[in-house]
Amino acid sequence: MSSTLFIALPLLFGFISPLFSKFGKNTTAIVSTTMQLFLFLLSLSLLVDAKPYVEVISINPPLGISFVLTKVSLFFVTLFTFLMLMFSLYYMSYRKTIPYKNETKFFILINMLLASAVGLVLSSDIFNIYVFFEIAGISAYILSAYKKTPSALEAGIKYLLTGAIASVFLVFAIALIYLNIGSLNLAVISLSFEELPHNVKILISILLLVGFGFKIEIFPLNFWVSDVYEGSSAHVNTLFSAIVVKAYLFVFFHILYLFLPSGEFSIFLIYLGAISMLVAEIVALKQTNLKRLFAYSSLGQIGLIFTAFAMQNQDGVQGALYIIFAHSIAKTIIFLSLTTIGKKYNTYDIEVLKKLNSNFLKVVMLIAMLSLLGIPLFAGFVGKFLTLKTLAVNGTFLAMGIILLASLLEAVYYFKLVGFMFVKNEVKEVLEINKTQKVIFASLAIILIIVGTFPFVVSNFLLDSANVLLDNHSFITMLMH
Amino acid sequence: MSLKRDLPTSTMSGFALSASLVLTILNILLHNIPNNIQTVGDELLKLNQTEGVANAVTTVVVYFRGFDTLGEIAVLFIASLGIGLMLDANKRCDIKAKSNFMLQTASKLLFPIIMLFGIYVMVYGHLSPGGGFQGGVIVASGVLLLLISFNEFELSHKVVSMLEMFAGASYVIIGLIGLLVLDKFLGNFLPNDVANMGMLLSGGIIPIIYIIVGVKVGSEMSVISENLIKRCEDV
Amino acid sequence: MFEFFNQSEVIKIIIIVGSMSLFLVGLFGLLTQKHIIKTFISIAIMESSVFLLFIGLSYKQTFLAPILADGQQNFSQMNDPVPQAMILTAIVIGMAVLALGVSFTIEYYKLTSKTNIDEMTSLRN
Amino acid sequence: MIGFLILSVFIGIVIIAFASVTQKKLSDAIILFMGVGLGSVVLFFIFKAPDVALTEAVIGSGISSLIFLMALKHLKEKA
Repeated sequence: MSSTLFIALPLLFGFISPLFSKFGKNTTAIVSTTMQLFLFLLSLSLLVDAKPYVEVISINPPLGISFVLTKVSLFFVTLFTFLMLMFSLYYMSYRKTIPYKNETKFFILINMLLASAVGLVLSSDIFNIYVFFEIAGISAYILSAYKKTPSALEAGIKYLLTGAIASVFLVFAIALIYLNIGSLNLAVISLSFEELPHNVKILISILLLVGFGFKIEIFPLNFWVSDVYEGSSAHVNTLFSAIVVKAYLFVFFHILYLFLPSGEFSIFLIYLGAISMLVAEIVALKQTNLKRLFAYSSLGQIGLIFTAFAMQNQDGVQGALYIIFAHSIAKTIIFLSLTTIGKKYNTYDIEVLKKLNSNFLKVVMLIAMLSLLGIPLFAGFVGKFLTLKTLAVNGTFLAMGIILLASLLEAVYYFKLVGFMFVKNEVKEVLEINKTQKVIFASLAIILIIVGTFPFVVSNFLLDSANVLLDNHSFITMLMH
Repeated sequence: MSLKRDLPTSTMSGFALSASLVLTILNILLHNIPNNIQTVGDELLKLNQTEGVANAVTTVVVYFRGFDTLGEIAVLFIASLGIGLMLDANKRCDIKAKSNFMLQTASKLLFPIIMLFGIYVMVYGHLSPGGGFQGGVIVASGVLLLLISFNEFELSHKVVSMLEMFAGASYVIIGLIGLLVLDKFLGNFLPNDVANMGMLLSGGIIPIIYIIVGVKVGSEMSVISENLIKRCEDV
Repeated sequence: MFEFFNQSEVIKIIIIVGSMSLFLVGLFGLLTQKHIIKTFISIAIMESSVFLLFIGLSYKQTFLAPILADGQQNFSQMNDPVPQAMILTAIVIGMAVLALGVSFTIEYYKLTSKTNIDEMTSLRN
Repeated sequence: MIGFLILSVFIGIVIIAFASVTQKKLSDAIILFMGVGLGSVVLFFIFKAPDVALTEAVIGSGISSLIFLMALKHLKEKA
């Protein structure tokens, strides 16, 4: 089986979508979800027998573009296809009541987002990464402006402006890389990047950091994130928080590990991550809009992931992969339940949680929040614990202190939310949740609990993945053979 | 948070900030002028001798780095979809001002020539400068001329969306055929007679793909122009 | 006097300084201009400065354009086609993003009559 | 000669670009932006990149500026 299908099929779906309208109203939705199910099963089947595999496009690497399927990229592909499938299923149950006006376009956009996220993870050519960077960006801009209300359009414009600036810097970095090294293949660049003149190396690294920094939402380039999350609809935020950012984070660190295997800027990046976590959690404290609050919470978690990745060692990367896994699933639960809540009460103000009358939703959201906080027995705990442990082993106690402080602040507002949810309310009106949604929420919550209680289910796989991600030698030999 | 509230906004400080940033970059670049090194392009030029077409840039765009072009098509497709979504098709109204007679006559005369030129650029993309992107946009600019001069002119949406669909889908399908036949996505599965290099019928799938790209770009750009022109004020 | 400018080192310096000045102008516009369309123009100028830098530095004076002209047989002594292909892709992508941004701006203006970035404050608290 | 040509075109487009971004009137700014595009076309042609020159001519300075101008029409309607 071929990894190109993950990208080719969604593209094909997008291109032939005008055909579907001829077969009735629901065809697009059904075809899209079936395709996502197929892709998820495909990634699972690849997972059973995970062998590193290079997929060649047109001509052999290192001259041409190629896709590298390793354990770690397979982890991300499986995660993305799974979450996208869950999102689609949720949307299918949601659209029965309030269908979107231009639904076909919505399905095209989410599939393009999936294709580009997978492409970012698989691609081994830096200019190809730029192209996927743009596809993901452009579909995200449209998704965030989709409602066409003033605030949605404002969010879209802000997102687009920052994205366009980011892409200028990224192209600049790629141009300098090509001019100095003469290749676009990550493996070839990796072989000679460290031998570049010191200043050029720093310039390229900074340009890459700025280019990707806007997209991976790292302090101080993340000023637009909360606006975009507030302006966009809640279910679209699921995609931003669970899929898009994670793909960018992976590709950024993939490039970083390949280019600077000695970890030259490691300590700087560790503090950058820790500080962006702290800043995000401080700002989150005073938020009164739920979407905005969870946007800042996402920023905090991304800072944590950034720190864990930046340590550039086995335990750190394993911790980062754990947090990515837990955070993606928890944020999917949170934003999808926010969609349900917002649809019912028509507001995202924090006070709405007091009116919430659905024990099922309350419990599910509680599980997600506890996992985000990193309470033992939930999936978030393992990652946070590993990260903090590794920071302590590395001797960067200041960063560890910052993260602990930030977690404390995180706990403050999460427990405020929990207090709001479980305050005794007089509301008689029960929030009905239909069966499909219940199954989705329950299965996601169960995954969080299982992984948290029995971490050995995934720990071996994640450890192998972390090793693969850090192992430049095998990546290079795979592409150069 | 406003996008620019936290940044210095007065002219002087803006200039100082950007100047210091650019001067740093300039300093580094001037001290390390990239010298002519062996690049992947040299090897691709050698490979082009046996596998490519007369225009080496076309070979690189369409074949050696074909996946980038597929992604680029996807970007254009999504952008045109987004523009269509934003400037809603239901809110169309006729432009009140009638364009003058000179413009109408001139565009009647010019339209076929522009079309011919666009198609020429598209079809000869593998032999001379030009190709699908440029040709497609030239064709779209011809359509734009008609849209400006004749208020009643409208694109047939059925035809345009069919063209778009056909072009996009056949690009991916050609890629998948390459995957089946040669085990390489977008592999050149048609015979490429290099002795004929410089003839119209040479290069295997390369000219075919570039024409497909042209059709796709032309229809996308026409739709974008139509959306931008015909969108009128809300009543 | 003109011979001085024809040395390849001097040409490279001209290209670097020229394109970086263009980059500076774009960045300056981005930081100081408030109108959304102006911001897009600034971004487009920055983009084209990067394109000029890339194509300019990969250009070799004595070599030919990478297209087989009449009577030529092989692809030697030609300029690098890869940067040209990349920039071709990047130009189209940049245009698509800007067109989308313009359409957002139009819709936003129809709803709120605002085109100034500093006035886009409905999402601030 | 070629070096001097490159220098003068660069000086020209930098001046035009500066005029474009500082211009108060939007339509003038857009027309000047087209001028930057045309200057780049000349440079790309000198740099032996005819494909890029053609692309920049039709897309970079052609369609992009047209899109800006069409936007201008809409933005003025209500002003």
